Amino acid sequence: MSTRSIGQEFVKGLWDENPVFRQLLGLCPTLAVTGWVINGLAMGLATSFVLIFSSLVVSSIKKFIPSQVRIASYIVIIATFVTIADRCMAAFFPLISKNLGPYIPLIVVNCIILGRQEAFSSRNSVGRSFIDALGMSSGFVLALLILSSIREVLGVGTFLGLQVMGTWFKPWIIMILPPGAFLTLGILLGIALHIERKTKARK
Amino acid sequence: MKVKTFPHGVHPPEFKESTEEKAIHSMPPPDKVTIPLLQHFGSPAESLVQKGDEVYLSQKIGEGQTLFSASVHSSVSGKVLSVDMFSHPAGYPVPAVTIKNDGQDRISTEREEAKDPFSLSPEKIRQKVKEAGVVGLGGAAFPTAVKLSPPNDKPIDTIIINGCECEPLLTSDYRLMLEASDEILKGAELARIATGAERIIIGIEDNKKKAFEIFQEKIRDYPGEAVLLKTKYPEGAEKNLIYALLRREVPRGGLPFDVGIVVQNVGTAKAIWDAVHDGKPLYERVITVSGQSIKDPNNLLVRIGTSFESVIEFCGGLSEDANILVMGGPMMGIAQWSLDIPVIKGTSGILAWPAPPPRLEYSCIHCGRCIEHCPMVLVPTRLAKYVKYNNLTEAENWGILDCVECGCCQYICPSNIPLVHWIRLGKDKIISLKRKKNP
Amino acid sequence: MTDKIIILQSSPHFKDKDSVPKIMYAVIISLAPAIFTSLYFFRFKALVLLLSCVAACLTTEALFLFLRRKPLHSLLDGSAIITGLLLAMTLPPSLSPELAVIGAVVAMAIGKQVFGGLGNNIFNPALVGRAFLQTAFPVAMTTWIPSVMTKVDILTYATPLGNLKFENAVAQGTLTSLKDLFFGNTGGCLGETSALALILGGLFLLFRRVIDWRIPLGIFLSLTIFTGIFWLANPEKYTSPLFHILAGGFLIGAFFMATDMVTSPITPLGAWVYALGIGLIVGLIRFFGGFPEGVMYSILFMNTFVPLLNRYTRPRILGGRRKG
Amino acid sequence: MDILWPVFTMGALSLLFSLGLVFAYKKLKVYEDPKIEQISEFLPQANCGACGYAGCRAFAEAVVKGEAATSGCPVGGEEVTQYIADALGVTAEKVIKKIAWLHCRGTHEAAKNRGSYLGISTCHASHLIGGNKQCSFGCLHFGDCVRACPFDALYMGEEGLPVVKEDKCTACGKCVDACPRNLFELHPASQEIIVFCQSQDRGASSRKMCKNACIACGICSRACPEAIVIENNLAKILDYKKIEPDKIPEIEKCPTNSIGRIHKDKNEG
Amino acid sequence: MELVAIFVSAILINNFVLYYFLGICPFLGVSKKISSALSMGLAVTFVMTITAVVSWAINHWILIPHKLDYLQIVSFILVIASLVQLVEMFIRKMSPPLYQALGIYLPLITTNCSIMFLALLAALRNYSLAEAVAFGVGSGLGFTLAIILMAGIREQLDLADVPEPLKGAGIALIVAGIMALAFMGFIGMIK
Repeated sequence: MSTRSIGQEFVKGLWDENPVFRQLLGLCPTLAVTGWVINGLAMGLATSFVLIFSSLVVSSIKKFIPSQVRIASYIVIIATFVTIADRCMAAFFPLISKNLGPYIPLIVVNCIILGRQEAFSSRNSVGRSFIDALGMSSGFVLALLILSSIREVLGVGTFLGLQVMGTWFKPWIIMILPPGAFLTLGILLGIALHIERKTKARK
Repeated sequence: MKVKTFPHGVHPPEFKESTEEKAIHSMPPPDKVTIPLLQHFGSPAESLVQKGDEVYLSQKIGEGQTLFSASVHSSVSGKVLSVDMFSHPAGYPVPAVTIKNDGQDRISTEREEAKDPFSLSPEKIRQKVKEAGVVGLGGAAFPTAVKLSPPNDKPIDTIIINGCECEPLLTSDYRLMLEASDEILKGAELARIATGAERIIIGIEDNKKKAFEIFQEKIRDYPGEAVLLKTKYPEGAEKNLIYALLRREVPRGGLPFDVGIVVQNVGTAKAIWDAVHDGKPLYERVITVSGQSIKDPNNLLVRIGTSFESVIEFCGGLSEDANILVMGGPMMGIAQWSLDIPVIKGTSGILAWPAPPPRLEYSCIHCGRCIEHCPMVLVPTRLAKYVKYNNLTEAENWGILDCVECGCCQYICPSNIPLVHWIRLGKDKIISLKRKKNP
Repeated sequence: MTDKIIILQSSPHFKDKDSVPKIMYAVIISLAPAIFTSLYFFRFKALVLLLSCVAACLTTEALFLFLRRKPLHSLLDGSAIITGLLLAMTLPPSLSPELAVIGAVVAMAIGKQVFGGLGNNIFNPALVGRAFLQTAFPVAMTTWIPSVMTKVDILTYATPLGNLKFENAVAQGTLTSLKDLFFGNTGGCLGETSALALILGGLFLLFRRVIDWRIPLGIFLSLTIFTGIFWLANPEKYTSPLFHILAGGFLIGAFFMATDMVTSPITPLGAWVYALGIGLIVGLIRFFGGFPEGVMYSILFMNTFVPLLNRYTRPRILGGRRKG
Repeated sequence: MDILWPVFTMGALSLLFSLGLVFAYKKLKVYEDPKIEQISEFLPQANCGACGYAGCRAFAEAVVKGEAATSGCPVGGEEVTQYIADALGVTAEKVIKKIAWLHCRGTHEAAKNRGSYLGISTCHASHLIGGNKQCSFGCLHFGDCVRACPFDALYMGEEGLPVVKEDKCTACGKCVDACPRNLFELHPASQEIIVFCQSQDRGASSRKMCKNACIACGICSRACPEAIVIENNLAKILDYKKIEPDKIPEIEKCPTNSIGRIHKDKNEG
Repeated sequence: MELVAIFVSAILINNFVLYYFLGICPFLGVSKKISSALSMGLAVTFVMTITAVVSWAINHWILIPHKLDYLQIVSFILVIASLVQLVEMFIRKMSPPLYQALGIYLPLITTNCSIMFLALLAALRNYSLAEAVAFGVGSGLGFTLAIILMAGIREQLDLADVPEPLKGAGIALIVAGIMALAFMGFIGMIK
């Protein structure tokens, strides 16, 4: 059982246990959809939706699931919510849904979600799981936002479609292509680790 | 004339001019000798004398206990001053016997001469060699009696006499070949009889043409031949020499026995003859004293146990600029820090020169030159890196234990990485780990 | 003796004279002919690009060395200058210097320093910079101008290979002449136009034994065989191997980029595999790929194989399998 | 009808695959003692190897099999020993808290150098070519032990010698293995007096090389003849327990400070 | 020809790791040693091939005839999860050292998005059975190629002075970025 306070339970997802920067989870969508801020945001929200709801369900029925088939059961639960999210996106935001393509169904295999069910929701109360899922989601959305902002601003000179760089700026097209994604995330991870080590050393 | 050689290797400047024309000079025995009881590859000999004992020249003062051990003999006659720990050229203290020379050179009565040594049985030859404490005089000081006793399942067909002397600066073997060619050949013949081999091959580098011509002439009386080899370092390394002469490869981790060969240095061959014919134990050897900082470079016959200080003194002393003192050759010799070190059986030379200022070390740029020049065909840069980053398992997989520390890689490395030092470190770590696992 | 400074070191006590800076400066000297021809053909534009790339490389290297508290002497080993020169020589002359500086910073930072500096990088730094620029600014990187010797008054111009690929030059008969390719009177990157200058530099490096002869030879062989087969099969559609060797960045790649010691295999067999692979992929990209030129990509691609090649082509140790 | 099809499909699929899994589970099961997992989780997870096994998990396996003693983990101390003993249902063996101490006082100032050492900056590398210090037995000052310590219990002091932080030392023995000259030894935490020298050179020559070397004068052994002897030109504590507390001042009269109380330095400053 | 195009394109051009960013977790996690990278790659290839067949069968024989394509996600993930578990049990029984080496990453094949993506993409592009298999094997080999290259590079980087904060995932991602750049040379080779 976790011994943290509710507040800590939420905050840890933002930095200490940030799924992307600290735990290296969910990197596939992080890299794939962050060429544009709007896509990153949509992906983050969709993932949050699935994470929060499946955490709620898993933590409330955890007693009824036999341990041998727990992973399979979690996946079925997650898959159900992903299907809902996928259908909703297609219905209400057809353009974004088209942009994200098969990456929305892939939320089902996002390690963050399954990881949280296995590591947290299956061992904690409904309320705690909800807060934890909320924190993790925020952390994930935050990471996606940072990455997609960098890539969109450098790659096309816009932010959420608005021109932010002057006309002198020649966009670095590489940033919205696969290599740019890898390089940016690699450097960001390095910076994150550097900050972490600095703060630790100060303690 | 076609010369034989092996692949890879380097060719450092030779600097042999200063001593190659100087005949071997006998150095008078010093006032005091310090004879370490460990002068060979293996475990130390057990002391047979005590403080205050009177000893004769060539009297046995240390008895080899195990198979890989050799007896030690007094190189002067006189009184034992102490039996104590003393600095060894390898840098650590070992038990040693210090004897005050009475100047008489009274010879021990134990010495027995053999009238007709060639008719002796192999067993007898080996026993006499062991009794005389003969070890390999090339530098590694492997007990010769062991080398002359091949296991029964490994028939020996060839004795190789190593007259390469590929180390720069050294000329002691060359002079010995010129001045004692008969003894060398007779010693080789004894070794041939002892091992049951069919022939003798003498390998000589082509910068020693004079010696080659002598041997080509004289070897006609024996079953064998003299072969000219390319002047290249390390032509005299056992495994490379065998490959160069016979194109046989000693298996990794194996010995020349495995391919039916025994290799003896020219000095060792002479020592075998002396031991069997005269019953003379190994108490003196020829060394080269040379280098820029030695005032009067020379080839000397020196008693074992003479301190470096007296040897250098005899050669006119050390000039002011000397700051590196090496026992052995410049490629594989051991740097010394003090002159208070005795000459031992493995000392082939005493060299001193002003070392150039240290050069900057760069990181490895993967130029591959160390691989191109490694005579064992290893990948020295990788080995050094594995040791540096503490991955000993991989280092072993890449063959670190096959390294002979010849120094070619470090000689050629443009980045000045102490490759040999790293590899030695790795080998030592691996061996001590192994020893710990199965003591 | 004991009162003097005594050197304690492990054997060997002799040392060959060659050193890393000497090797690096030999490479710089070998680049001189190509630098002069580029200055001759592109004048001021070439000068600005060369200077800005070298300056940016040196600054980036210095910054990293400072931040990582490493000795600054490695700044002067010449490797950063080489990266700057090589990068500049693979840029189109019309490129604006700011973009070249971005490329140089990327080359040094991401291509070299993040791996730990000289000797540790996996990819050729200059090519990383070049590939970054190519992908980031595809339009600027494929806009060519004629050399000052060409008396054509147009703003854009096709490289010989671009001409070959997109204009169907073989059928049209508008292929650049081999003579122009040889002396360098064509459009193209700064340093790749004159085959003569590059061959001179390459021969110097071979003579000085700085580069492994297997690599240029292997690349030549494999490209010649590959393009030769197609040429013999259908000379109407494909050009001769000689054209492919002289055109584009092939020579600079084969002599100066692929042979970079740090990023090429250390074993002889590995070098052969690596070189043959590069030649083959160059041919594949030139014939079937979307780009007119593929030297840069093929070298980078084969760079990724180098660690594996180093591992699996290590030479057989004297004595063969270990006993026991 | 519409709703039945999906339910049926998914049901059938699930059934099929669960049957497959159940079958595989039965056929391909690998048994493992749950105690291994339980013990392994409680171990310090430093994977230091002080127990002699390849990491904490390997130790746990060995303990469960009965190959290793319950007190085999020197790092974990009594707590872990108790836990393992409880888990296995046996009585715990007693562990004595030990601390590693350096047996050398060859500081920068006291021990002379042989020359200028050009080589790899580790003790082991230096030792291979005889060492950079004149004394062939003493500390080489490159700090192999500090790098080897997994618990940050060692640091290089200003005098050039490694210093042990007693509260952090777990007696894992890493420094003992790392020192090429075997200068570290584990002593019970209660032991107050040790010999700070390992030089077997004769007194006269060792004195020349290092001011703080034991010169085998015998003052200490005369104070406590049954506990301290001189062997190989070196004082040696045979049995610490036999040293009577009132003899300590006499032992501390050592002219080179090469035997004495461990905590003397600490108390003074 | 079509099959070859699908196959080659899946290996080199639209490489799952370097182009679609799929399977990044195992790509970073299991690429520290060449031997385990190879087994991981082969395990993924194996699972991918089977998945391609089974998901094609489910899609074409069950889901499409009954217009249940909205059940794709759930049914595919079910298939994959069970398959992976079978493979895991199999390896554990057959080769414990291999099981130790792959450690926790074997279960992660389940959540390896590349396999799910493969099933979905094959369904989306309406591949025939043969095409689906070619796509599955090609993608698996593409993943294997990428992870082995990465493992080779990382083994060499173990002997390099990489800045401390970049060690591990950071430098691996940067290498992946440059690899992606290098693989871009093949663009346009197959339309």
